[in-house]
Amino acid sequence: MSSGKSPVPTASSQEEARVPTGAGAAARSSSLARSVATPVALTVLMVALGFAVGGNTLTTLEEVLALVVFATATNLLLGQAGLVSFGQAVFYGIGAYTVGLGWLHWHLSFWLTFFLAPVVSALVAIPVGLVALRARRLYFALSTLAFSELAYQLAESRYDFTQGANGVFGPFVPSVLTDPIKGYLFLLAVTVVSLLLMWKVTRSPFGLVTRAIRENRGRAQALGVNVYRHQLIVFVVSGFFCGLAGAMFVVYSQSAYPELLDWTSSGTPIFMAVIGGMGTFLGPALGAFIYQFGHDELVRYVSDWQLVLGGVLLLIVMFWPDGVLGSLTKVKWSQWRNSLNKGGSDE
Amino acid sequence: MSEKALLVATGLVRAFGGFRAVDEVDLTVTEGTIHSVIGPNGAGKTTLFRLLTGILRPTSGTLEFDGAQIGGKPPDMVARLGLAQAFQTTNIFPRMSVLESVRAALVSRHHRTRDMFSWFHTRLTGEAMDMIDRVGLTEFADEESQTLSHGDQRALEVALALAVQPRLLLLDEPTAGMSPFESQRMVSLVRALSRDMGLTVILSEHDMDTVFGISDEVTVMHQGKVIADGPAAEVRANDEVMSIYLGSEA
Amino acid sequence: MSESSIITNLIGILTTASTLFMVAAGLTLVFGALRLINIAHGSFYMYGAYLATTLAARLGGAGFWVSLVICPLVVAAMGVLVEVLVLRRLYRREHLTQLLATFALLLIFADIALRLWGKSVRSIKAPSALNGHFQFGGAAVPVYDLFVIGVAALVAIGLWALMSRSKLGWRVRAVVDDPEVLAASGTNVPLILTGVFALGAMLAGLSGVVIAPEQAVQPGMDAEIIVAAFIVAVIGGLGSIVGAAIGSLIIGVVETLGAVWTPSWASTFIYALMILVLAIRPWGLFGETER
Amino acid sequence: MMHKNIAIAVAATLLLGPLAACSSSGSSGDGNGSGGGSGRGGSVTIGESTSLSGSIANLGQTGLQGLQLAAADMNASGGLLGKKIKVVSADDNAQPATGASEARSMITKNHAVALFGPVSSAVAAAQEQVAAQYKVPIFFHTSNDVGLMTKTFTPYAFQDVPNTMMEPRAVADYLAKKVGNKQITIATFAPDYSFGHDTVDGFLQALKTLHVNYKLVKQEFPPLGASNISSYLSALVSAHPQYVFNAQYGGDLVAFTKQAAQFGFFKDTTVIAMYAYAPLAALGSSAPAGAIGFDRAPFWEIKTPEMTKFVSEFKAKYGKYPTEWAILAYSAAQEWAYAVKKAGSFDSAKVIKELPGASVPTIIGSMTVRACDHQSEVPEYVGTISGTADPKFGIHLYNDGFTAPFKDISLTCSEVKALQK
Repeated sequence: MSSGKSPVPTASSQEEARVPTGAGAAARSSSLARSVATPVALTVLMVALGFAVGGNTLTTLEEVLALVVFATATNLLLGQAGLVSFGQAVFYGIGAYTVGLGWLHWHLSFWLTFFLAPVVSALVAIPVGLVALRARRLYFALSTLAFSELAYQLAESRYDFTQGANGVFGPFVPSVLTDPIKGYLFLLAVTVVSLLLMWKVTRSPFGLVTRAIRENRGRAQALGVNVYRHQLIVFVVSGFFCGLAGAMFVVYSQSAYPELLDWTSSGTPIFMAVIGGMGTFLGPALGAFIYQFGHDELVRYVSDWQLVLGGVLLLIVMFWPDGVLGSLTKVKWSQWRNSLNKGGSDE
Repeated sequence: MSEKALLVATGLVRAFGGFRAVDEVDLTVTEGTIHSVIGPNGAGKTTLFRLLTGILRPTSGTLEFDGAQIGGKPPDMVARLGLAQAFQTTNIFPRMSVLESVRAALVSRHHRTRDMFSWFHTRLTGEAMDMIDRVGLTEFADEESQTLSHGDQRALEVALALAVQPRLLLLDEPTAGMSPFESQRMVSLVRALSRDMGLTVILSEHDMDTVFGISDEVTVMHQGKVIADGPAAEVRANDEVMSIYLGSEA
Repeated sequence: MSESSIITNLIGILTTASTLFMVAAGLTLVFGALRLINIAHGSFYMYGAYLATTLAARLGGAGFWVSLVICPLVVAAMGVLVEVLVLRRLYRREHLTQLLATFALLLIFADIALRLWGKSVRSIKAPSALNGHFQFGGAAVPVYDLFVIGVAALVAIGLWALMSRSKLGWRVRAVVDDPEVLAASGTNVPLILTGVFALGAMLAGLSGVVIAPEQAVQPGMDAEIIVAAFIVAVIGGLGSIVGAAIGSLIIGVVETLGAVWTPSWASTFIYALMILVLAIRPWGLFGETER
Repeated sequence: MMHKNIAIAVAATLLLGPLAACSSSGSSGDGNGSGGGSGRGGSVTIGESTSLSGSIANLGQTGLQGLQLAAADMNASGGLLGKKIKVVSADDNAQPATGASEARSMITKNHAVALFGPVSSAVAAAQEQVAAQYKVPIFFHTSNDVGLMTKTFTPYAFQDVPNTMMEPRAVADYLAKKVGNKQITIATFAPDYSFGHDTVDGFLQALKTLHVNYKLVKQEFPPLGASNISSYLSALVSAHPQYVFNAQYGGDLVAFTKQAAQFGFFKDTTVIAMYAYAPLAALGSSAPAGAIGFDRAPFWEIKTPEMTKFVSEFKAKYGKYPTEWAILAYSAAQEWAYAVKKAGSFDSAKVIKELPGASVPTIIGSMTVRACDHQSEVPEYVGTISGTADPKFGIHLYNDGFTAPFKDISLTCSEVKALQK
């Protein structure tokens, strides 16, 4: 969960400091301790937070954790691969439905379906990616949007299988997890493991090449990279974690329903990434917190919530494109460079 | 110098609608040589290069690289066979550092692009810095590529091409838009690459001094066709070429 | 199928296609010149319809005809504001930024509409000249459907003439292909962009007015139409007016025949169709490959 | 150092978000709304999270108005057990997760002692679980899925609206009386989601039960909220049915009616649909005379003095006549208030004990709460739309209105028990 992009004023990792999506800081022994410290500190903080807040906030935090994984997984495409997908809700919804329908039709155990969910989503991501990735940019975005709407319509109209718009509700979450604090700690553990895995994926040879494709698709291809296959793998990995996020959502909601698959649901993690900063690893996670708590308060106290949400979103995309975490790191970086320059002139 | 033909094009045609940008081109590039393709704008050099690297598919004709058919194969496969290109228009990874860019190219060469769970790329620093040293960008290794000067970006292009360990390197107008000083540096770089690494180089170029200064062989294209072909000295001595084309250019 | 049901379904196909075309044409026109997808296009459509209900309530019988002229102009003015205040700053940004910005505008316009017109269903009456139906081949043919089809045909012809037969059309295409040449020829490029965007908005507003007598004017119609318009524009190929026309006809045929033969699957067909088209031609039927 | 800065920023946000959310709830976080009202400055809170945006906003909005008017009326007559009633509301955006989270925070933060239902059945199902979890009663006055009181029944849930079984059954009764033994051709037209399919299935099932001699010639399921139904409509028109059972409502039904009228469809075909106050008002003089309408609570058919008073009050306050959603929300509030008075307390456990079997006086008449499923024994209203506008209300109302009594149209308690598992 360390953000490898964060500028660190040490000679050994200058490279990471200078490049927004630099890689490999943690590999160097000098920064190893720090890269362990950040996730540990954040995890401890989140555990403490779980015990500090009351019942209702704890439940909201459960939903936020699912969204943290959802937004981070979506940002694998958005921030890392430069692919705008309006179809990630397909995998989020399928994750949730795997748990719900597994219980409804086949009485599968929750634990089985919980870990099956990401696998099912990843399997679905293969054909979806094969088709959608043939298209580029806007067409890719709109093609994934069509998949989202198709999945939504199917879930709503195939009501014999899915129970239609009413969704799947039932006592399929084990009672140990319906206890707020235990459920929260379980989801926190899943979140930490998922984020570490995704972080590793972004800081790997694979992640490096993914960014190279984002930066210049044709050049990457000329270097011998099979771009289509590479993007398909990113798409499937993202689908896997979106599916896991969907299964996590079930622990919170104890239900699965068609709106989870809708393209507007696909938009939610994109908002979160934009708010938090899609050029950073932890930005989308931070965005999930801000968006969900902000949204919750907004709809409760403001009747014109769409107006406020739209206004805030508009201001962010127009004037604050780096998002919260993105701007934060940028500001600090320039300050540091200034101080470095001064230091240099003294010598 | 061996006499083995590394790249052989026979009757290569690329048509756009009715227009034949490359028209029945035959080209043989001998291993270890520096081979220039020259011609005025619109002669079909860039299209020819795009055919060689697989970005375009030939309309007809065959293309053989080291005995393997490569006509119509996608660019990534062509690259994997050992044919790399540095592009005419600056074609780099703008928001990645020089070191990172070269590492990414090395990851591709080592067939580790699908490796998600190792730190392999960080172990490539030494190898990457060798490439960067070779093209003279050592002091900029940590700079974001888009902040480099034009000449340095072209040098980075070459470093990227070198990183995939090619046997044949295509350089499309490597000195275009460069200051005389930068051009001079590029020329020595190309020469050094050929000499030290035994690399075969195909380059297209406008500047005649550059061409005849470093080339072993020269092919002259005009309106999609090859009008002259042979050792540099011979082509230079060819009155027809000099008068109808080179003369007008100079 | 009997003769009368063939006629009835043919009218169904053409009416569906006409409604979709009028909205999708504006969307695709804007994309052609500005290279951006305007999600708030659905808001312009909704405002056209809402404004018509307001005017009709004030003016009674003639209200519809007045609305047909006035409302698209008001909506076009909205379009100018949006282009000048928001979009103009975003042309150089990524597609995602533009999508999110116009989505934000959709949300904002939706709430303003709730404020202005409330949440209940509104409707206006078709003018008496367009009311009713006549018998043809044993089938009842609604006059209003013919009116909708006629307006769409006029829009199609007008756009075609504008884009391929006028200097303006050349300029609009040059905005994308060769902006330097255009600027050098003394054309005011920002003005062209504003004009095209306003024209797109006007078309959306016009479709809103045209559908208002046959449909319920209510919250949510903005988001509903935009997804349908996307599908049409993408199938046809973004930026292509011909593509939008063909795309909307295809949707009309698929939806109508789906409704006749397999009603329980009809609503999923159009999405499956869009995916199929993009799988075969990733840039749509008449679109250009993206560079 | 940089890492630290970011970690601190992240940490601060992580902490501030939830803690800020927490602190707004004050010191008490007992999570059990039942005690919330008793000791606090003379007021209690009730909550309604419902759809206030999108195409079903009108249903949510007028329902909420009914509830707010009920609270205002109670407050005007001295409140409930001496306490003023405060209504909190929120837009669920028809999203179950949003609706559930709003319900939860209404209970834990606003200390709502009772919840009133949303529009969407899926949101209702989600809120039903939340209400049971926090042991707070919830009254459904708009969503009418029969599953809420059977499959997912909880003792804290009450349904004050004819459910998805009752409505089509009532219409089938009316139709059976009208057509006798004649053979008829029927088509169905319903929004493509569970409610539409369930209602159509329920209607056809009821026709079979009543031995109506019918032939099904067409079934269409256009998408919910579709602005363009020409395709589906032309498929329907070309099937030439004598009767069409239409399960659309609100704006969708208005659009259907206007487009079908252009075909002259209403001349030869009798359309049966939820022609309640809102669509009739929107249609105005375009209302289809001779079509059969059904309505959960048409104010003009309910001739009690309480209703008359309510209607004029509602008109005075909101400038419009009340929809069935408003009327049933008002009566649901009356049901809750009755139980509170009987129990002499806002305590959930006591309140929910008072209701099963009780007969509650409401604006729609005396309403008995059935013990086995907490379904209020409400009737469904059916009628043929008049050819002339009512002089008083200015819209086309029902001729030969028919009130289908609860016992004729509902599931029996033993059927319910079987479904409740």
